[in-house]
This record gives sequence, structure tokens and C-alpha cells, in this order.
Amino acid sequence: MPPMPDQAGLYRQMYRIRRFEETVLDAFPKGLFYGTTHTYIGQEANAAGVLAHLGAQDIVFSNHRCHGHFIAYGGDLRALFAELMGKATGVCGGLGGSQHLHWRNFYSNGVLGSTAPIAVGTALAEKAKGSPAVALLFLGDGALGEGTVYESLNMASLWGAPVLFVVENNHIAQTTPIELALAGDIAARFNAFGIPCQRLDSSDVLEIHTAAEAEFAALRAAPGPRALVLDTQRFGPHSKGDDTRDEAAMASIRQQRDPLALLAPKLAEAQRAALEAEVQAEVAAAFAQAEADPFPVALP
Amino acid sequence: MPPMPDQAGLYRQMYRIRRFEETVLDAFPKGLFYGTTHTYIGQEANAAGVLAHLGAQDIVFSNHRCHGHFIAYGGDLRALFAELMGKATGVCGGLGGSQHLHWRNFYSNGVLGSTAPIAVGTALAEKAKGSPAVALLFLGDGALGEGTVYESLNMASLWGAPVLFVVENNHIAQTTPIELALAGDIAARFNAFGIPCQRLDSSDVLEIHTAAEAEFAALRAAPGPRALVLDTQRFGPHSKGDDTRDEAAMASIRQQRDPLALLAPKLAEAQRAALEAEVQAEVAAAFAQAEADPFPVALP
Amino acid sequence: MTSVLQALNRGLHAAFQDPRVHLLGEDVLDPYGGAFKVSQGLSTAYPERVWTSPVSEAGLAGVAAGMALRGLRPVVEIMFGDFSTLIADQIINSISKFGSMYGGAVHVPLVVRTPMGGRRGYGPTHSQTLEKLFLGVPGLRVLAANSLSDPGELLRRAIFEDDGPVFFIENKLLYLQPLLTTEDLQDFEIELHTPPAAYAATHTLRLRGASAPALTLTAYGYMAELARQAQLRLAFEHEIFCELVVPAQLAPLAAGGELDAALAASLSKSGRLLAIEEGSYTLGWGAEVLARAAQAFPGGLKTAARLAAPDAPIPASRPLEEAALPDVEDILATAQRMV
Amino acid sequence: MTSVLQALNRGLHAAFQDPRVHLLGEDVLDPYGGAFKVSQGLSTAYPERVWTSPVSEAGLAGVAAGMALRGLRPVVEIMFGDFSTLIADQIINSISKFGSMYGGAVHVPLVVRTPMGGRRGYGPTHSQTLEKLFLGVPGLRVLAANSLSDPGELLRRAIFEDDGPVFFIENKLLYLQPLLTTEDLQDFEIELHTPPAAYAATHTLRLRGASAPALTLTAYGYMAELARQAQLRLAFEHEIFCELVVPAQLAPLAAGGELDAALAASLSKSGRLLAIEEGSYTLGWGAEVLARAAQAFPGGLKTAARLAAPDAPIPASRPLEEAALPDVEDILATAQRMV
Ligand SMILES: Cc1ncc(C[n+]2csc(CCOP(=O)(O)OP(=O)(O)O)c2C)c(N)n1
Ligand SMILES: Cc1ncc(C[n+]2csc(CCOP(=O)(O)OP(=O)(O)O)c2C)c(N)n1
Ligand SMILES: [Mg+2]
Ligand SMILES: [Mg+2]
Repeated sequence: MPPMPDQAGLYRQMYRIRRFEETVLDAFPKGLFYGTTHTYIGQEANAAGVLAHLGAQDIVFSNHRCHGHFIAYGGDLRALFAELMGKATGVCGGLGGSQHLHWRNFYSNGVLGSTAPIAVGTALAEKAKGSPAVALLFLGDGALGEGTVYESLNMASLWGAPVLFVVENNHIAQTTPIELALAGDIAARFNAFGIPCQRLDSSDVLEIHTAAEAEFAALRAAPGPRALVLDTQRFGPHSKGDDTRDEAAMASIRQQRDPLALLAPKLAEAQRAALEAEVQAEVAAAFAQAEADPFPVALP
Repeated sequence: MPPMPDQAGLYRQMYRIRRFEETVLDAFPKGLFYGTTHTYIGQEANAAGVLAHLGAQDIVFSNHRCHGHFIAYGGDLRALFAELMGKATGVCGGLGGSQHLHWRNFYSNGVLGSTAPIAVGTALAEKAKGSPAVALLFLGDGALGEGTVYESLNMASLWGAPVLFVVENNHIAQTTPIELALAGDIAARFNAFGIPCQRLDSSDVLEIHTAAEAEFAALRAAPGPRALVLDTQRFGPHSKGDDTRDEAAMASIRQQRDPLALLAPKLAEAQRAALEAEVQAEVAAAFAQAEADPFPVALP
Repeated sequence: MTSVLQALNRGLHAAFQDPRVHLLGEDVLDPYGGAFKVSQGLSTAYPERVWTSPVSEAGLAGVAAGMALRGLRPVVEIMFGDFSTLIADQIINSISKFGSMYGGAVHVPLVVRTPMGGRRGYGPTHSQTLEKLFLGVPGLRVLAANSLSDPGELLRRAIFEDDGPVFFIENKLLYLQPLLTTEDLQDFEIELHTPPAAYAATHTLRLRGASAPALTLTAYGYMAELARQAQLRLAFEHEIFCELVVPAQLAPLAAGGELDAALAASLSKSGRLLAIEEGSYTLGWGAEVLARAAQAFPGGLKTAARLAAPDAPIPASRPLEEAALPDVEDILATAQRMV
Repeated sequence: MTSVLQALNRGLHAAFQDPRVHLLGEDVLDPYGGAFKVSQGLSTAYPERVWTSPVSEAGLAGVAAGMALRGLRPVVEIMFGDFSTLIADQIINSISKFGSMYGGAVHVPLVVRTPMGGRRGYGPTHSQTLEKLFLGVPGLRVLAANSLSDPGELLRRAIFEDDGPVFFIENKLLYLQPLLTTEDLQDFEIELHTPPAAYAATHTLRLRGASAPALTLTAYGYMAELARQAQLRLAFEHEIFCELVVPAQLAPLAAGGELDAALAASLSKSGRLLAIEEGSYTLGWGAEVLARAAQAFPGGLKTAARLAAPDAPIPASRPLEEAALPDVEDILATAQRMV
């Protein structure tokens, strides 16, 4: 039996993401950030539940909606705030901005689908080197429109790449509901390329943690591609203020599918309050530090 | 009940393709052609059986291995010979060469997979115009490696494009056996995008004719994409002389899967002999005419 | 006041009067109407001719090509010009080739519209000016909207007057610019020149009453507006009189390497050329301009230079991005060095 | 005699001694060894490091990028250069950007090799010279093999000495050329120049004992060989003495628009420039060469011209293709007009 997941740890991770993103959305209109941003609010259970199983040697590829992945990967909050502000202390020194992060074995890029073959290549490289590392690729339902994804499934399957495709299906791509963008069935698409696929409709981080645990175990036991489709909900706008969905329906979804609210009852009230206070302080401090950080010096 | 297929007509069509291609392979080393060529020998039943159902308004997209499709579509033999020779009287005046043909509603291109969305677009255009035309796309098993194909399946399915995807699975792409290039299952790939798929392993033109008849009937009754996977065999080299397959195995395949040999017994011997003689004369005359045709005048 | 964005939107609405016009793109349905709102209102008015699509740029371009082959007049919206890389094969090996490679009988009348450009902090994959990739593609017309003449009308003409494919370049900051009125332009004398077989005019701007130009500036799109501002300041603050040549058609240029007539006319007066663009330096639009100028004026140009972004990805950070992308100050500094 | 093809193949075999080197491509297994046989023998000797792939160019490039990120040194074979359009996004928005956009800590040491060029009647989608699409991509090195120095060695150095991506251009007809020996080149005085931070040498060829050059020719790849033949005939048949400058590195060029030193040296003697390439005219390599020359020699060049294929698809028909692609006779005619 694997050990019980660390409920407080998962809650903390999710709450760190939540507070980070709330801070971003709050500060953006004040001009403290520059560029664009895509917040992860509502989907925190995916990053927290899946990345809990990651080893130090494993590799993560993320997309435009990468803050939650980056934080759950262990990335520094101040460096992430700073990157979004374009500061010299940012994750990539301000060069990348919100969508383009790299730290240790974590990479994100803003071109949908483009990361798929690259993730497969990293997995194959590690396998070729005899390393036990596996690669993990986060994709949205929208990215499933890109042809490169299918080239990647085919090659991953043919060549036995130890890669886990994690589809975060929030049923929407920017403003396009999945019904208008995706024909057929997501799991069937993976299966058609010989890739086993587990699908889970949940915002409960414990369920996601369990599902991901099985995937990682299988992946490490018999290297070869696998897929995990997580049906989820994006609570906020696509980036900033561009939400065209029905507000009443969204309110009810936020009510029912909040990963924090779902886990909260499992923690002792006092423990949770203390934990939240700690995280609030952590995030506030990170934000303040980033705000005080210098901009990079532009060469003339 | 649909009328019985015209067996003599199908035989004639297949034999015209066969003789055309044999003439090409025979004359190439003599320097009478220029460039490259991909012959259709062994696969004649596909073009003949499928295109027999085409209406004048329907649209065909073909690939590098297009001579058989072009001939079964009704294309002129002399113009095709001339195109391969680079003559002014060629299908495209010598501009396109072997892989790039256009005549009436027939288009071929040499970039694998690139025709898939274009075919879907033509089908959608005809539907939008209220025309009953349908589009047909020939793809090899190799072309299934291209991501654009899956983007096309998705869009065709979402938008109800009246298009028939015909996969000619000859189990090889240039020199790469399908096992090394295709993971999973071809029919499952179509199904995963919500596209019904019929699969047939046959070189019998009558079986193919029947299978295609059902596809066209369904397509015209309820416009929307469909797929027909035809398992087949390429008898000759990929282009010229580049065959890396086992010669003994190929000899036995040629024995068992020759579409002409399979249909021949159904025709009266005398009828068949007469028909073959006619076609031989037709092909020889077309070749002679093309040979005598002028080259295009190059502007200085 | 009409903004460039409004003008483009009006141009599309005008074009949609013709039932052959279809629009394909990501997130183009109302109320969103496309990421930059250029397509707003179309899906409400013409639901059956607006195709909101999966995130499949190559497929999208190909579907539009098929529609164009069969008599429609499709317009493709690529959400960010940075993703034009994904349609490179469709554009280069199909869409722009069909008109010639099939012997001349096939036409692909489609328009791909897309916003290029930075200055919004979107970072290295959402800020590029990539049209240079397509300026040398045989069979493709490339147009760039500007605020000197109605870009909606230019778009409408691209949709109808062209039997071949058109790559129509917009710019994120240009969207917000007002279309310049005669009043806005009252300080300028403007000459219009339309190259043979084109419908997109080149504007030559000179300041009223200015003496002979010491320098010819050339720029297109949003950079043309920055160049116009620089032109004014060069005159009023530095007494350097320039002519500004603004083409709307970037490709094709005249065959045989011939220089655009408007540019040639200005250069024969000034003898000095500065080509200004937002894209990265090497093999940008300015390279072709300078090469043609060098051919047209053997031994005759006093100086020629290009102002462009450096050959590097565009940083997200504001000060870094500002330093990378050429602006009015950069034009002033470069122009002053040249005369 | 060693052909360019053999040299490349040997270079790959030499590179494979290092276990980090992997090859990915279509139909690269023995006995075929790739459509042009450059990869022959590798899959037999190193079966676990040769990945014959599905027909998935974009995926292939991406997989190689992933391998490169994790410490391998992958080589990608794109069967025909025409299909480099399919990897444009991977090259432009991932592979060449990672080195900078992540702040400098990421390296993508991979080599994409591909044959360009026509003269074999393969028609409009299998005959193009498309490297011009990639010459202005920041962060990408573009090399072109020639027969003046060992292209296998150049390839080997590209695999190992570069921590960034390299686009390595071959040419279908160049494959069959012999590597030129000192004997082959005995009529020439050859000067080598390696640009800063590069490992690929530029060759300047002048005929022994020739008087000051009347014209500088510049060309790369297979066109360099045709230019060399033209250079000999111009001297012996027409008494026109040229210098020929042959770069192996096409990009990056020096920053700030600076002209290559070898070219500058020759032009300061000849004052006349002819850039020769097989790709289509507009915004080809020659545009950047002429633009830089115009910048470097304000008012100083007597004449500058480009010889290239017209801006049109390459026809399949032999007489049409021959007319389209520049050859020795075209160089002779153009050079004679210029002096
Ligand atoms: C190749 C490409 N096309 C378009 C876009 C613009 N874009 C950014 S996010 C997005 C929607 C993505 O939806 P999905 O993959 O479901 O992720 P989600 O935003 O829902 O997390 C789009 C279309 C892009 N970034 N890349
Ligand atoms: C995009 C692209 N990549 C590679 C090629 C080179 N090529 C031509 S035919 C071929 C194999 C095609 O196999 P398949 O689709 O099965 O058709 P078949 O030749 O078996 O009829 C390849 C790789 C190409 N034409 N286009
Ligand atoms: Mg989504
Ligand atoms: Mg095949």
C-alpha cells in the first residue's frame, strides 16, 4: 500500500497557487504586471495531485497556463511574480514572461501543441541514457486541435517513450467550448495510437492524486506513453477579463468544483487557518520582494 | 439493388493503368521521362473500384502516387505521358510533372498530408453552395504520420464535411514498413474523431467496388466524413528501382494479389484478349503521340 | 474618429455582403469576435459563414484553400502572427503554388489576416513581426495595413480583386490608431503611387513647403506611423527634411529586382535611404529594399541604412522589449547620424 | 576521389563515435540509408541510435529538440528541403528561441540536415532552395556545404562545437561533386577567412597571377561550384578577372549589418558585386548580401546585382527548369554585362 497522501501538503500547494493567482489578477489592473497572464484558479488540484509524484529527475512540459504547474513543481513564488513583472530576478530574467518559464527540468511555452514532440524527445533521451526519468506534458483540451500532438502520440507509442500526457480538459479553449472544437472522444484518440488512457472527472485532489499515482507507477514499471485526462473547470477568465461564459452557471460550478473547498473539510479547522495564514504571508512577501526587485538593464 | 458493376469496364480501367505504368517504368531508363515517378501497379483495383462511383461534380485529391487515380478519374493518357515527359501538351503543360496534376476536379500534390485539409475545404465549400458534390481524398499509410491529417479529421467531423478519406494501406511508405511507422490502429484513428470507417483487405476490384458503393451511398444520403481503408500491395519500387523488400515474398504477393489476375477469370477469354489488345494499342498510341509532342518553349 | 480596428471590421462586414465570403479562425464567434475583435459582429449577422475553429492553424489554412478552390472567398484569421509558422507549408507548398504549378488554370483567392508586432509585453512567442518569412514566396501577395488610407477598403479589395492568395498584415498597436484624416495630415503633401498590377497604393509624404529632402525614410504598417511622427520632429526640432515612402504592398515587388517607382523618385532627390521595420534585422523587408536601391543607384546613394529589431527573440520585460523594438527616438537618432 | 556525399556520410560516421549522437529521419535505415544515402551504414553500425521515423517532419524536429535539451546531440534528416516548411514552427518558435528566451540557461544543440535544389525534374514541391526562410531566424546557425572544403568535417563540427541549433544545407547535385583537391584547384590562389565566433570558413578564390579583380562573385553550396567554373571561363575566354567569395556560414552574419570581411576585402578592390544563388530572387540570401554591401560602401560600389531563380515555382519540365535555374551561362552573361 502506498502511503496516504499528505492532505495538508496538498492543501498548502493548492492554496499557494490560488493566492498567487488571486494576487496576480488583483494587481494586474494596477499596472504592476506587464503582458498577459492565464490563471490556474479552479484547476489547482491537477497540478498538486499530479506533480506530487514527480521525482527530481523527472521532466515537466507546461503550456500558457503554467503558473500552477510551476508552483506545484516547486518553483519560487518571488521569481514567478518577478518574471510576470519583467524583473531581472524573474525565473528567466524577464525574458520569457508569463508563458515562457524554465527552471531545473521545467519548461513552458506559449505555442499550443509545440511542446508535445519536445516532451517525447526528452523522455526518449532519458531512456536512451538509461536514466529512470520520465516526462510529463500538460495539455489543454484546446491544444488537442494541433496536428503535432498526434505526430507525437504516434512517435511516443512507436518508440516507447516514458511520457505521461496529462490533458486538463476544462471544456473550453479561450472562448471556444469543447463541443465546437473537439470531435469524437479524447480517450479514444490516445487509444487509437496504442496509448492507454485513464479519464477522471474530478476536482478532488485526493482522487487525482490516486489516479496519477497509478499512472506514474505504471510508467516507471513499464516505460511507454500513457495518458491521463482530467476533466476540470477554469474558474476565471481565459487571461484577464475575457470570459464569455454564463455567469450563473459559472457561479454554480465554482460552488461545486472548488478543489480547496472539497479538501478543506478533511483538515482540522485550526490547522487549515494556520496554513492559510502562512501561505498568505508567504505570497505577500514574495510579491513585495518582486515588486522591489530591479528591472533588467536594457543594453542601449 | 444497384446495378452489377461493369466487369469489363473495370478490367479495362485497371489494365489501362497497368499498361500505362509498365510503359513508364520501361521507358524511364531510356531517358524518355524526366524527374521522378511513383507507379500504381498492384493497387489498380482501388482507383478503379472507388472512382467508378464518382459523379462529374465530385472532387478528387490525390498524392504522389497519382497516375492510377488520374486515369481512373478519366484523365487523358497522352496528356499524362506528356506531363511526365515535360511536354507542352502535358496535363499541366509540363509545369507539374508526375506528382502535380490538375484536370477538371482532380488535384494531386507531392507534399504528404497537405491535401487533407484542402480536400475538407472543398467538401465544405460545395456543401455551403448547396451542391451535391462530395470530395474524395486518397492517402497512403505513410501520410497518416502527418499531423495535418488529424486536424483535418477533426474539422471534417465537426463541420460535417462530405468527404471520403480513402486510405490505401500498402503497408509501406517508401522503404518503411507500417510496423515501424504506425502505432495503434488506422480505423480506430478515424473513429476517435467520430468518423465511421470501413476496412477491407482485398485486391478484388468487385469487392472494393461494393465497399465503395456503400460509402458513396452513405455519404450522399447523410453528408459527413467517412473513411475507407483499403489494405493493398504495391508491386513495384517506391519510385524507380528503390525496392528494399524481400524479392521472394514480393513474388508470392504479386501472385496472390494481382487485381488483374483476380478479375480475369470472370471475363470471357476472347473478350479479355480483345480488350487488352485495344488498351495496348491505346497506350502505345498515347505514348507515341506524347513522345512526338513539343517541349514547352522556355522564355529566355 | 475611426480606428484601424473599426475600419478593418467594417471592411469585413462590407465584404460579407457577398455570399462567397466566409471567415475561419479561432475564437471568432460573438461576443468575443476574435482575440483582437476584428471579426466582431460577423457571426451574429452571418452565422453560417463564420467558422470558429479548433486550434489547428495549418488545417484552417488548408480548409480555406479548399474553399477558395471551389469558388468561395475565404478569409482566415490567424490569432497571432507568430503562429504563421504553422501555416508555412500550406502557404508555400500549396496555396501560393497552385496558381502556377497546375499550368495556370487554378486560382486560390483567399486572404490570411493576422496581427504582428510587440510592445505589449506578450513575450517571445506572441510579439514577433514575422512577415519577412513570406515576402519572398512566389505567388503570394503580402499587404500591410496602415493608417494613411482605409485598411478596411484594402482588405475588401484583397478579398475580391485578387484571384490569388493574400497575406494581410495587421499590427496590434496599429489597431488602436485613428485613421488619419486630411486634417491630421494637413502638414503633409501626399503623393499616391500604385505599382503596376497592384491595387494597394504607396504613399509618399513630404512636409508642405519643405526644402529638398535630405533623407528618404521608408516604412510600412505601424512603423509608418512612428516614422511619420519622427519625420515631423526631424523637421521641426532638427531641421532635417525627409520624405517618407509607405508601401501597402510588400510583395510582390517589381520583377527583375526593380525598385518601386515612388522610392526611386524620392531617392533620386535625397540620395539617402533609411528603411525602418519592427521585425528582426537580417533578411527583413529592409534587406530587399536596400538591395533594390543598391541596384537602382549604382554608385549613386550617399548612404543606406536599416533600422530594425536586433536578431534575437523579443523579451517580455518592458524595458528590454522597449530597447529591442525600434521607436521614434531610434528613428531620430539614426536619421541624424545619416545626414 | 571523394564525393561530397561520401564526405558527409563519413562525417556522420565519425560523429557517431560519440554516443550522444542520434540520427532521426524518414527512411534512414539500411540498406536504403536515406533517400540520398547520406545516412547509409549508420543503422547497421548503431541500430539503437538511428530512429527511422513516420512521415512527421514537425514531430521529428520536436523530438530531436527534446533529445538535445537532455544532453544528446541529435541530427535530423529532412528528406527534401522543401519540407522544411513543416518544421518552421519548431525551428522558429521553439528550437532557436530556447537559447535566449529562458534567460540563457537552455541549449538546443541539434543539426537539421536537408538537401535543397533542383535540376532533377522533381517539380515544384521537390526542387526548391528554401534556406532563405531560415537565414533571418535569430538564434539559428545556417551552414551550407560546398566542395572546397570537407563538408563531412563541417557537419561533424556543427554536431559537436555548437551548443545551439544548426540548419545544415546540402544540395542534390552537390552530392555528386568530388571534393576539390589541391590539384583541382591549382589555378587558384585561395584565401581562408573564418568570421568571429564561427567555425565555418569563407573561401576567397582568385586565379593565380590574375590582375586586380573587375568583379566580385559570391555564391555558396552548389552554386559556388558553378560560379567557380564561370570564374575560369570569364578569365580564359573573356579576360574578365573575378574573385569568388564562398561562405559556408550563411547565418548569423555579423551584428549591426556589418559586411563579411572577406567580401569587404574583395569589394574594396573590385567595386562590383554579383551575388548568385539558386533560390528565388526576392529576399533571397543575395538581398542581405547586397544590403550589407550597400551599407558598407556608401556611394562606393560601381554596380551590384543578383542572379537567382525567378519568383515562381520551379517547373518540372526540363527546358523550363533549366531556363529557371541560374547556370554557368547565366553567370557569364550577367558578369559580362556588369564590367
Ligand atoms: C498554436 C497556438 N494557437 C493559438 C494560440 C492562442 N491561444 C492561447 S491559449 C488558447 C486556448 C487554449 O485552450 P486549452 O488548450 O484548452 O487550454 P486552457 O486555456 O483551457 O487551459 C489559445 C487558442 C496559441 N497560444 N498557440
Ligand atoms: C511531407 C512529405 N514528407 C516526405 C515525403 C517523401 N515521400 C514521398 S512518398 C513517401 C512515402 C509515402 O508513403 P504512403 O503515404 O504510404 O504512400 P505510398 O508511397 O505507399 O503509396 C515519402 C516519405 C513527402 N512527399 N512529403
Ligand atoms: Mg481548455
Ligand atoms: Mg504506403
